[in-house]
Amino acid sequence: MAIIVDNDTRLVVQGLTGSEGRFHGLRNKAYGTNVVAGVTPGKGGQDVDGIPVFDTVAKAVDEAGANTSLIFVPARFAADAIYEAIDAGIGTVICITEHVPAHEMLRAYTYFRPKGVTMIGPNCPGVLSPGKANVGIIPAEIFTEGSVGLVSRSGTLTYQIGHELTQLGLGNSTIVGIGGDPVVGSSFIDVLAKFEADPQTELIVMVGEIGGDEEEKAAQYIAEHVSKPVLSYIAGFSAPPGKTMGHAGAIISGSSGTAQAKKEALEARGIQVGTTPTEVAQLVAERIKA
Amino acid sequence: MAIIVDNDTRLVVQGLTGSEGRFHGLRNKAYGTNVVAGVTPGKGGQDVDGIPVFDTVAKAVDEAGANTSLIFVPARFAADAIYEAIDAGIGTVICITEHVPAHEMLRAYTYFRPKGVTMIGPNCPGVLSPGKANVGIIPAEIFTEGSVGLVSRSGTLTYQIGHELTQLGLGNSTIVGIGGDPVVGSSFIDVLAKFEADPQTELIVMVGEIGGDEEEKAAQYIAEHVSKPVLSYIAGFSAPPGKTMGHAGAIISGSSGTAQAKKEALEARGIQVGTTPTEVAQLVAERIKA
Amino acid sequence: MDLYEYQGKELFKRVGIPVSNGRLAETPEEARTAAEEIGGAVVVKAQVLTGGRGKAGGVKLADDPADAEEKARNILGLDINGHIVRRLWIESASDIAKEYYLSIAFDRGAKQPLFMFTTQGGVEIEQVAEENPDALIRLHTDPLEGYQPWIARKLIYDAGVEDPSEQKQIAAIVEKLYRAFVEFDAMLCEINPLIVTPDGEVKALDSKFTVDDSALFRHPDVAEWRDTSAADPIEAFAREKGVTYVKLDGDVGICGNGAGLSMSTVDVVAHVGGKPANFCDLGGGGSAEGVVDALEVITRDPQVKSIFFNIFGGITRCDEVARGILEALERLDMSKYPIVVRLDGTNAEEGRRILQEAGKPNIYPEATMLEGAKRAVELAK
Amino acid sequence: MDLYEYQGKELFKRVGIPVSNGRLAETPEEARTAAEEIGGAVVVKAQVLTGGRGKAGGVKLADDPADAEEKARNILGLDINGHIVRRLWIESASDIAKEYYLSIAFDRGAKQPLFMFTTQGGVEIEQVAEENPDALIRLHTDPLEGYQPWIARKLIYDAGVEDPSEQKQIAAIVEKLYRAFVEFDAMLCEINPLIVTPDGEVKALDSKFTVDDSALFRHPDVAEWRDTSAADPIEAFAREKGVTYVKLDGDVGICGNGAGLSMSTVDVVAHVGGKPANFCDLGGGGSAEGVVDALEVITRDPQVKSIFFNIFGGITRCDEVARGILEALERLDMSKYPIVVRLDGTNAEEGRRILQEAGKPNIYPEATMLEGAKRAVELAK
Repeated sequence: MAIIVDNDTRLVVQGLTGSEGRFHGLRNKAYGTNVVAGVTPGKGGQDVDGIPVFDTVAKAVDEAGANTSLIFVPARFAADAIYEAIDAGIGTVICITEHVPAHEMLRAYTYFRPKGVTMIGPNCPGVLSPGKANVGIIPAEIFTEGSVGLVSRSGTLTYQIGHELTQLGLGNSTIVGIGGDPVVGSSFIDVLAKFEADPQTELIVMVGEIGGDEEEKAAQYIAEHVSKPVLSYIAGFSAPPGKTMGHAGAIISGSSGTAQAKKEALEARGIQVGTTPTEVAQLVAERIKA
Repeated sequence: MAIIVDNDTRLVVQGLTGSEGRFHGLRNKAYGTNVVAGVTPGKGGQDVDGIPVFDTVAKAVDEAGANTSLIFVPARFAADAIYEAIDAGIGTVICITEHVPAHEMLRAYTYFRPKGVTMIGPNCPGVLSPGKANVGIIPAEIFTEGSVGLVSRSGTLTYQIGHELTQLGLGNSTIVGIGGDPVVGSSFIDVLAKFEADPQTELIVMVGEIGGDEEEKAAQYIAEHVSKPVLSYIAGFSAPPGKTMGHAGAIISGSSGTAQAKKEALEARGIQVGTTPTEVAQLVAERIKA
Repeated sequence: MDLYEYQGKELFKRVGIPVSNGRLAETPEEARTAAEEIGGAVVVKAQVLTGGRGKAGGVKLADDPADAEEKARNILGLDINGHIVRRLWIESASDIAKEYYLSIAFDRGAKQPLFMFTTQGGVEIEQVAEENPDALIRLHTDPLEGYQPWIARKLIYDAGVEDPSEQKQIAAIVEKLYRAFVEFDAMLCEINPLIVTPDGEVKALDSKFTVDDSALFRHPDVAEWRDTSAADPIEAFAREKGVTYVKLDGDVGICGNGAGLSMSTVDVVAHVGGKPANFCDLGGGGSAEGVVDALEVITRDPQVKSIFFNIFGGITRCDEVARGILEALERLDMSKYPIVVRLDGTNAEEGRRILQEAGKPNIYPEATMLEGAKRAVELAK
Repeated sequence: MDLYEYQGKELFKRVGIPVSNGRLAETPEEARTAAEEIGGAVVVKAQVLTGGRGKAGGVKLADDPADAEEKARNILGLDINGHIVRRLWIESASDIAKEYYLSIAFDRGAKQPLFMFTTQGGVEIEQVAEENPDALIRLHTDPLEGYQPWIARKLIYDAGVEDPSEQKQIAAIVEKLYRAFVEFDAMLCEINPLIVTPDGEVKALDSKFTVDDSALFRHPDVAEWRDTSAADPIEAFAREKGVTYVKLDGDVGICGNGAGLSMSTVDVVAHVGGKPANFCDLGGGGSAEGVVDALEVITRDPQVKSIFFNIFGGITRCDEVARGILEALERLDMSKYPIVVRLDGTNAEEGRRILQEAGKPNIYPEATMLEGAKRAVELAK
């Protein structure tokens, strides 16, 4: 099983002929992901190491049977790429591109949301289901197959925690980096719901950070809808109020959105919050073995 | 039962203090419709013959419990009124206003359609469920309560057919004038689905006219999804190609959209098409008695 | 409201779609002056709201101003499918390497804008659709998503345009045409042909542009472009009077209230063997004054021999219609027309009483639509 | 990017929101000239990207140009919440009858624009939200529906604005503010106070405007308004170098890759009893050059005593980071800083080998994030 990407994934990479698209597209393929097509307008008919390139996503769907898209196009073309993928019938869209204008994402989000499309990102590391498929830039070698679902707003912090889990002999069902932008396609709640429904996932780790109120909303959702154990880690306890710490999403407004407030909201719902990435991994190990 | 409007209807009239809104709003009330509120910006706090007037639809929902809206505002404010009603949580919107710009309706339609709202019109006579509620400008005295569902793109033609039915002692479950504009909130198919699900309705009469392909699509829908008998009438057999016959919807483009093409599409699916309103009524009477 | 080629091109220019330099002319002399101002070879094009003007001799190349004057003289006054040529568009002649087709239509059926594009332009698009359907790229888009660059890319790549410069120019034109479609509330924006010159320049050589009548209040300048002279004189008069009227070819004048009932009345008259002279809709209101106006319009048609009033009162009150008919009998010369009147619905009894009391010999009351139609057909014989 | 009041008002003017006539001044003399040009009484307003300037003495009324000069002299150089006043906005003084509040925020939580309006303006909106929540009208709207007139009506009627002229003016301002919000890719547009003068004129007396950094490429003129002098000098330098850097108050310099891991590193350093000197994110790339830049930025802070590199290679390659550190040791004077380095992920072994072979005495490799943090804290003592 696993979620979002798996053995049924038939991937088209939008921007496959660009340097990043090519590098990660081929890495994803080397991992075993079924990369069926690339799209670069004007380069239809070419191929990248045997992966056929088309001018439009529609052609990649019609002729290569793509059902999942990985977007590597520059920020100012990202919204267009998302619309193109969705209107071509792609059901799962994963957008790595950072610095996508927030208003464009807001309109795109409002557009695709009622259509039941799964969108991850933008400004995210992608999705990895160890042993099945890797779609994005997550270094797959850190992770092993297993039963821990991992969802995070951050890239490298996810690797850190994954690494700590691997050190303790724990594997993952799927690792989902939802991205740190003001508007992302999937929230913690969206991903939690998928993990809850996934038989492979036995325990969920949610890695949050300061800014917004997604972790607080997730806490309530977990209490009401998630039967599997959930553990959490929050980054940004030492962040000064009003400062942006890299992610546009991490602006604190007033008292709400602080790491402390998020921790309290989670703990109030019985969700344990580790103090360091190392501690989170230890907590997971204890819970799994219990 | 009946469809769209009934004893559960709690009506707010947008534009109640205007001359048309007042005239028909009070007529609807006199018929027995539960008219709970009017809305006219700047006239909140006033009343029209005891019907309280509010500044916003949201207030009419909050304070008077309105669940259905009847729109009589001028064409250039109609789209705004539709959005206001839907965003205030109104589930059924009936818009009488004619000459609403087509592009505005197109955007509004695309907006509200995924929300599951029932919208009738614009440029329509409204909806009448005899003995229960009358919302719009249909002269209720022509009709009696009964088992024939009537759906039509035209106003007075509906009265004509209703009158013919009444002459033959046949009553109606609901009479729905869907309107003749290029974009209307509900198509024949939407209304047919409601009649099919309505226990009071035993037979359906569909009154179409030249232009568009709604009748053709309805024919197919009926063949696949409607178990109740359907009879039809189409206006415009004598219309010359390329001429507008009053309704903006009635422009023939090429051979498609002619009355003859619609008749053939319906008959091919086994749906009888009466040659005159009188004949349609007679066919209904025969079918009901059979 | 359908726009002339030159009006559509004016809107194209406003959004930045390339068109040829041109001038309007209504006389051969104006055509000569226009050709002088433009310089070089020009095309003299009949401005008519119908297709097929090329085959009808409505489009001619002229080498110089004198030639333009002569060609204009030949074209002005031509009858093209019933449309008399009164205006000419004189524009710089273009060399044509390729002819493409591009349009955006308001697709009522799909309730979405419909883009159509093909490299097989220059002929009627229906012909392409029939003979070479795979060459016609059709694309519905979401009005809330709005224009996105992938739309142009899909049209261009699916149609097989391969030249990068053409691709770029066409993509820009697709975006601008969509802007024109939305900004001017268009029901149709068509460029046929969209040409590529031997130099590789892409431009709109013709335009077909229909603006939503209901949105004209937002485009007062476009609304003023309406050419009442182009319409049938009776239809023009009807528009002036605010009466919805379409001329047909028969002898039974028809007046109903509401488009559906009026259409149905025309059908029933034909069904019982008559020849309808017109479609005429009193509309929702139906005041006495509106009835007088309608009768004035209907009786302008010399073919009319009898008149059938088929009224089902809803908002329209039958007593008001009856008064209007009597008023018309006094104000207009109606004595030669037998008038069959069928009244039902709101205040029908009062209306019938009014007519009966007036005792006019040429008024024939009938109880039903069918009987009224039969009587009117009879009286037209 | 946060805009100064005068910049936000420039955008207000562009969409037609009424503001007072004003001039920018950076010296007392310029303030006098501005007051002369404006005429009459003026207000001298400190331009700082922080709240509470009124209480801090940053806003003063001046009766005449001489007075304006004096007030400017008093205000320039003031420290308001750590922001030094370097610019003044001199504008025509307004008589105030009422103070309202209006804003549109990009609500990330709801993923919708959020309109807020109250007649209790002129104070911090948080205060209204707390003390008089019913007076604060909040309205989320759908970005695809866009602006519709009912939005303004709901705000106005729910807030209890009763004067028809005020209603009309405010409705127009709400529509224009939404246009500004969308056109300029705003994360926040706030007017506080939105005043009504004794003559009944409604206008924006202040502005708070934040533009999405990711959309600045679409607004090159706005992007140029960025005032690098306002930032902390080290942060300004970091921006110049393209390094994501936030100054904190401690002595352990921190450098991670990726915002989440960097933040977590700051937390862990604090958790083990240290005081982080900064947040510094190498970002996704992490070239050797980027590492040198980051170290140059970090060492500009005189409080820094030790540095902790915490790298988990994904796209970032650890060997590249190691090379960058060695490069920095050569190019910068780094001898006084102990540098703790923890490398994991892509090419980590190679990175560790490079550092080991270099044999630099002030480089301390550590195997884990936690151990690295502890060591860095120790070394800062």
